[in-house]
Amino acid sequence: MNSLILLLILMFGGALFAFILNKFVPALRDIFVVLLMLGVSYLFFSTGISNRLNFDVLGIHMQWGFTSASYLFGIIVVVLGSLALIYSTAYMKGKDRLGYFYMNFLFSIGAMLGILMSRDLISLFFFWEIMTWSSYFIVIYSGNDVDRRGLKYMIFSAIGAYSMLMAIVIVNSFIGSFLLEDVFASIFAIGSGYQIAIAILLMIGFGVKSAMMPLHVWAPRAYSESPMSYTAVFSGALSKMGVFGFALVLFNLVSTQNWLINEVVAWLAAITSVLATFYAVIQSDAKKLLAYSSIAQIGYIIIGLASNTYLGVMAGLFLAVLHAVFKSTLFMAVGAVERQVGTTDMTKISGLIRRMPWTFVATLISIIALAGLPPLGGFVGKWMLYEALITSGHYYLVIMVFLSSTAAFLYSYRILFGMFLGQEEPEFAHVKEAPLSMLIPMLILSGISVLSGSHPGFILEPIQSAMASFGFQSNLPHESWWELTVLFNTWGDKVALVNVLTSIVGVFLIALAFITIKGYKNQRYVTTKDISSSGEIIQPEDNMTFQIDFYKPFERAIWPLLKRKIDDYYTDFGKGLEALFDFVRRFYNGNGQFYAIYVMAFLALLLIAGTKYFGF
Amino acid sequence: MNTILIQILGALATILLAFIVGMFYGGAHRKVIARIQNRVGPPIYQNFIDVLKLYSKETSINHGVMQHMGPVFAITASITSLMFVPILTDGNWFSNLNFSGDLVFLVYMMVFGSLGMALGAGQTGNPNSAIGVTRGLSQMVGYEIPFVMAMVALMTQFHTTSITGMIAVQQQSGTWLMFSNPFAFMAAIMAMLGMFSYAPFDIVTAPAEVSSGPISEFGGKYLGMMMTSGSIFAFVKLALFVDIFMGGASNLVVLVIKTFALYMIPVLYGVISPRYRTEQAITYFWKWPLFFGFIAILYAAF
Amino acid sequence: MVISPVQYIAIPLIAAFLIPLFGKLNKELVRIIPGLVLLYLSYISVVLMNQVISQNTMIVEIIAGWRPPWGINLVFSPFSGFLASLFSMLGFIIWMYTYNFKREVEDAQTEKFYVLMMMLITGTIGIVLTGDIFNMFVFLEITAISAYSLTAFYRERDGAEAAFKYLLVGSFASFFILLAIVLLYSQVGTLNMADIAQKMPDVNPYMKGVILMLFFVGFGIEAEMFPLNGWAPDVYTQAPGPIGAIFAGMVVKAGIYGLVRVIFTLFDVHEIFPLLMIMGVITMAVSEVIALRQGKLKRMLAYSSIGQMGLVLVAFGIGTHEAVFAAIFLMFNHAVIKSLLFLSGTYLVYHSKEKNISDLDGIGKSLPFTSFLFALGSLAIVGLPPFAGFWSKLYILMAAADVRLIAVIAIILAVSVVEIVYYFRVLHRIYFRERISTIEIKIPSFNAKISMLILAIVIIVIGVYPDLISGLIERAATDLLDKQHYIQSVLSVGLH
Amino acid sequence: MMNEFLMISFYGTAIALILIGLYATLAKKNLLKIVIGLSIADSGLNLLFMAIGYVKDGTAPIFSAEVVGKNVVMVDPVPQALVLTAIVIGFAVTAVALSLVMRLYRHHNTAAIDEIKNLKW
Repeated sequence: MNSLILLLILMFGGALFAFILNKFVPALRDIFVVLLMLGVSYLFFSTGISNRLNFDVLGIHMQWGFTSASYLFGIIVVVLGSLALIYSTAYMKGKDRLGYFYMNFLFSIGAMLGILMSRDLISLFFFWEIMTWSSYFIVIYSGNDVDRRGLKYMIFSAIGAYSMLMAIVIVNSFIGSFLLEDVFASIFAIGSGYQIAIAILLMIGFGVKSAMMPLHVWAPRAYSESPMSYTAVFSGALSKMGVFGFALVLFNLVSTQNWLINEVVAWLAAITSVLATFYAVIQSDAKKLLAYSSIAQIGYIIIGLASNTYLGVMAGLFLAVLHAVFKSTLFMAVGAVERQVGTTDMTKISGLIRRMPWTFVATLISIIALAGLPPLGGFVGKWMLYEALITSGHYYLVIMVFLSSTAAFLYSYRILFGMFLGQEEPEFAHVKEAPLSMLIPMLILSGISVLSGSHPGFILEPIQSAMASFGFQSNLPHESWWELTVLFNTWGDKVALVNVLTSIVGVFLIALAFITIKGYKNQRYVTTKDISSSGEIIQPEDNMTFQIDFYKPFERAIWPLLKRKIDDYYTDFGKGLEALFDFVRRFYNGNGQFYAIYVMAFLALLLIAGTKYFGF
Repeated sequence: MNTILIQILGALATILLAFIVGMFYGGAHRKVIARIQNRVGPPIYQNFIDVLKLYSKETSINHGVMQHMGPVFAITASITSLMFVPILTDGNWFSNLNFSGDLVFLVYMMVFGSLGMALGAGQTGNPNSAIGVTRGLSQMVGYEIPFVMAMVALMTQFHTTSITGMIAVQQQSGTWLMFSNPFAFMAAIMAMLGMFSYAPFDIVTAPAEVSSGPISEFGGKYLGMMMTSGSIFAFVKLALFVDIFMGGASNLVVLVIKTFALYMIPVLYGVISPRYRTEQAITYFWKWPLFFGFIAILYAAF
Repeated sequence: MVISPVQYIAIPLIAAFLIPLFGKLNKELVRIIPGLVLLYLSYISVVLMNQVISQNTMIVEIIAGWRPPWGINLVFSPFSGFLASLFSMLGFIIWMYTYNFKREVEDAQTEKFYVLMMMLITGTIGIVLTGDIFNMFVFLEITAISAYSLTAFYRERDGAEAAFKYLLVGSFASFFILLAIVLLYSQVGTLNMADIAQKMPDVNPYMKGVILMLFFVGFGIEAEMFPLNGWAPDVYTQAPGPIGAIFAGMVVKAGIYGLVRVIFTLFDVHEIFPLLMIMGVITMAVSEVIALRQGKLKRMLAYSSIGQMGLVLVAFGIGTHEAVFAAIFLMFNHAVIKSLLFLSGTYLVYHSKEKNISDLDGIGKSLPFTSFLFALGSLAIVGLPPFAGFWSKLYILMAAADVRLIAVIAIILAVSVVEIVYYFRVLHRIYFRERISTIEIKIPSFNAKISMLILAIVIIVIGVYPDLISGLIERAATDLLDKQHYIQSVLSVGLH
Repeated sequence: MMNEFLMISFYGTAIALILIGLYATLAKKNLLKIVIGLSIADSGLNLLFMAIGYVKDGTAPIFSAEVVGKNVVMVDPVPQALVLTAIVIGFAVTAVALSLVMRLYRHHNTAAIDEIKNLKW
């Protein structure tokens, strides 16, 4: 059997089987899902990109198979999926409806693989919708406020998906084929108006999943209220499907005459990233903070893709991979805190660093990667992005990105401080480190973040071949991307990562040694209650934690921007619609005679109009 | 082997230079303020004495590993940034890693230190530290933007993102960049006021209300290291500005003159200014400096 | 016994009248006989469909020895046969569901229920199979009368009110259709549909228009076209659950069959297609929008059903082969899915007086199986893959795109979003609310579970492998569009 | 002349009956009157059908010894057969309608159609 089919059968069949297994032998469920996912990962890696499967459904020709671009995203999906499932086994322990959870979890991973292996628009859409509803079922898993939150996700997903579908059928009506290669080959032959419409409609679809403004309003709550083990995949991999779609559209369906589309997309993404960052800064719940941060980060990715320069696209894809790595680590870490402490509200928790040191380490590394500080991978991506934008003349865009990433330092610090630093309150004295099966995935992912900073080549290598499949030929003087340690822009300016790393690590170690060697042994730990306090004596029960209104001054400065949320407009629009619908309802007023009169009136209308319009 | 040794020696010399110059400038700062306020003020070498004293102290308590590492982060950042900033325009002695990084990298490297220090400050659990940190970071968002705009303007104007490239441009044309793109210079200088966190932007440390901000829980060697880092950092910023806007320095004397002149801008501006609240500071940066930055980019691009 | 289409009519009709007699013998026989009959009908459906498809013909059955155009004849063409097969199989599944339905309270009325149900099924099958326009009217009336009575089946509900509205509007439908037949007869002098179709070009165009409009309104009422569908939501709400499924799955489909048969075969007037499509769009938009604001489950399902019928009309109105294919596919899907929703929904609000959606809060825990199937049906009806509804919606959109009806596509998709909203709202209540209502819960009997499960499996299988059924639908679409073939096949019967 | 008058009166009566019936159905509030209206309209339709089938000077369409082989004009037999069916159907519908009216009256204690509006929207 073709390994592509086997992959999907394993995934979907396994999902159903996990559901059934949970009913009868719950004990085996965890082992089963992890083994299944590992098996699927193995199968995925053993499936090359040359494998193609052709078949017809309902007279529609379809084709499955990975390209090097989708393979890149596939790697994200299976790696994150496996790690998140391992993490899940501990995180979800003791919760109910686990069969439901794992079934939808596996469904959505399977659907993502399906999307990536689709070489035609119909199967793409088919799997896209499966992904939508399976992820939706997990979003509403917790059951809080489903009506607003879940529906919002579903409505926006549906709007997105249906605009995609609209584009798909329009494309087909012109080209007569759903195959991506046919579409790419002949898209520019059709009218330019339709061309733009198709691109925009498709991008609405992908924009919803990648939470681009103004279609992002579902995302914060959806990310933050799903179980964290899923959010890791949701934000890490699922939102990347939108990015993947953007890549398909921007590189293949937008002709160079329509460069304005690229600009608009880039600017929307930039505004998204700035606003989302601002919102992230003023959050006090770690999950929501990360949710907004995800939206912002995907903004960067899309800016990179939309810049349509070699370096920019590479930056976008690199950030996509890296975002998957560090953001899922962060969600996992927050999940670990949630599980061990019971809340992620940063106004309530503080000072967990000594209780959950490994979680802290993973968080710290991921935050450094997120903030884009050297020497971790985030810097590599950011650098490439900036340089690409500057060298290609997107002067103001680069300012937006800078603004967003500078403001990102604020929430980066907030999340570290909010959960791990600050006053160690006695109520958290009993908190223990998360179990090993949660730590290991986090630490593995952190390891990737670290490695990507000094040797980004191992990520850039597959990205480079992915870009080749998008039609970007390398113009940079590198023979083997594996060995890449110096970043170049098109003006020839560079950053030597090895020098950066040597310098930072060297200085750090020397300084650390300098401060540690003499006297550290004699130092003793004092609690955080024993601090300089202008003479006041602080008692252990005094709560000295500074957590509420953390960035109030900043919030005041940016308040004019945040005053009116886009969400409110949607709510008003929805209310207006409902009122309209209620008005329409009045038509059925309950009186049978009226219905009869409608019939007569309609007939009379038809007879009068019929002679005029239907040519009798 | 020999080259590496020379490199390391060169690096050490650079650090020493930066440290000494930075420390003296700190002393000068105090002296100037005192003079203007009609006081005698501490001697100009007072900071050396302080640092020496602090290093010789034995630290006996800490609040955890992050506090221990905070100063290390800070000094790592300042020294690494120093390594990437050209000190002199010619001669290999102070070149270090000048050609290995560019402006964007440097902007990020400069943030690294404050974030690392903020982590250390965070673990102390002192609310004053945390308050100081949040103010500092918020203010940073304010001044980074005009600064970056100025940088982007220059980069687009001269098609290079590296500092050495910009020095080369100035040497070729003979015009300082502050004249080539005056708007960028205006924006950058106003941003620099914020970077130094002197009055009116000194709410971060705000000695009167929050003890002394982020470093309130640090003492002994920790504080010493912080001060060292701060001095080096001050020098890095000045050297960077000199390199970019004032054509760099061909020898140490020129360097000192130029940096000192530049340094006096925030110092003198601070002396005559009251203090801004954080949001006022941010809005300050987002008014005229932002406008200048905007114009600068337009000027550069067209 | 030789298998012939006439058994579709004869056997259930005879069974309907014999049921009371059997009831005298044994109470259980009353329940079993309909099942046996429907099973047999399903069997002959398989045989006849096989014959029709494999021999690429249509079976024309002459009744009482008068060959067309003089006598009444039954036409088992790919399209009508497909629908007849669908009705008998769906009927069997619904019978399975009703086998133990309300056994404890309704035993006395069981006979009436089954008699009426058999007549209803006979009527619907008759409508699609007959080749005679007046005969179609008669079957329509059989359907209607049994439907009126079944609507008012429960005395304690507002069934009589709904039934009266249905009767009032339904009488208009039969009045117009009969009037149309009368006028048609006055023009062509024949009642055989093939013959009428053949002679249609000779008819005075003004008269033709009037007759067509009368048919349009008459069958439009049965097909639940806006604004003629005032009766429909009430009827769905008040009829017993399985009858609601029959209404949604068969009666409306028969009405639509009548409409399209008249439009496509009898008249073949292409000017009417835009009207059909516009009315379909309006019907769909209005009723889906109203469904969003419903507080009662069955009423919501009813409006949703009307909306889907609007979509079918849109597809027929586009009129291309692809569109007709999509429309028939959607009819099939809707019959299966909406039946599942009505059947499972009935158990969800079994003891609830008001049938409010809010009574469903947290019922997912108490009735996991039924709720699951309802959820599955909801996903399928809104057209999410991998369920059956997806493909038909896709094909409709493709067909609309091919004739560049971009606005129609947009409306269909916008309405689909509305559909998603109200179905998912119900799902939220089922699964994510705490149960607070004290209404007793009715566990479905085993046979009901089996019947719903069959429907669910069909939905999934068709969704994953639509080619299983697309061949039949393809032929049905060809049949509907190929007017000449129909005329020839019918009129040539018995010539030699 | 006579025949034309007959035809006109046939058609006229039929149409008048239909219009009266429709008026009653659409305008009267009483359920019973509505049902009566339906019935009248139905009768009108039947009459119309008969009129259409009428052939001038036609005899009853019965093949008897008198007509076989002769050139006798007969009225169209089909409408008569159909009208018979239609009458039966109309009767059945009226019966159902009346029983429903009874049920409604018992249930609501009124026969005014605009007061029976439990099911709406």
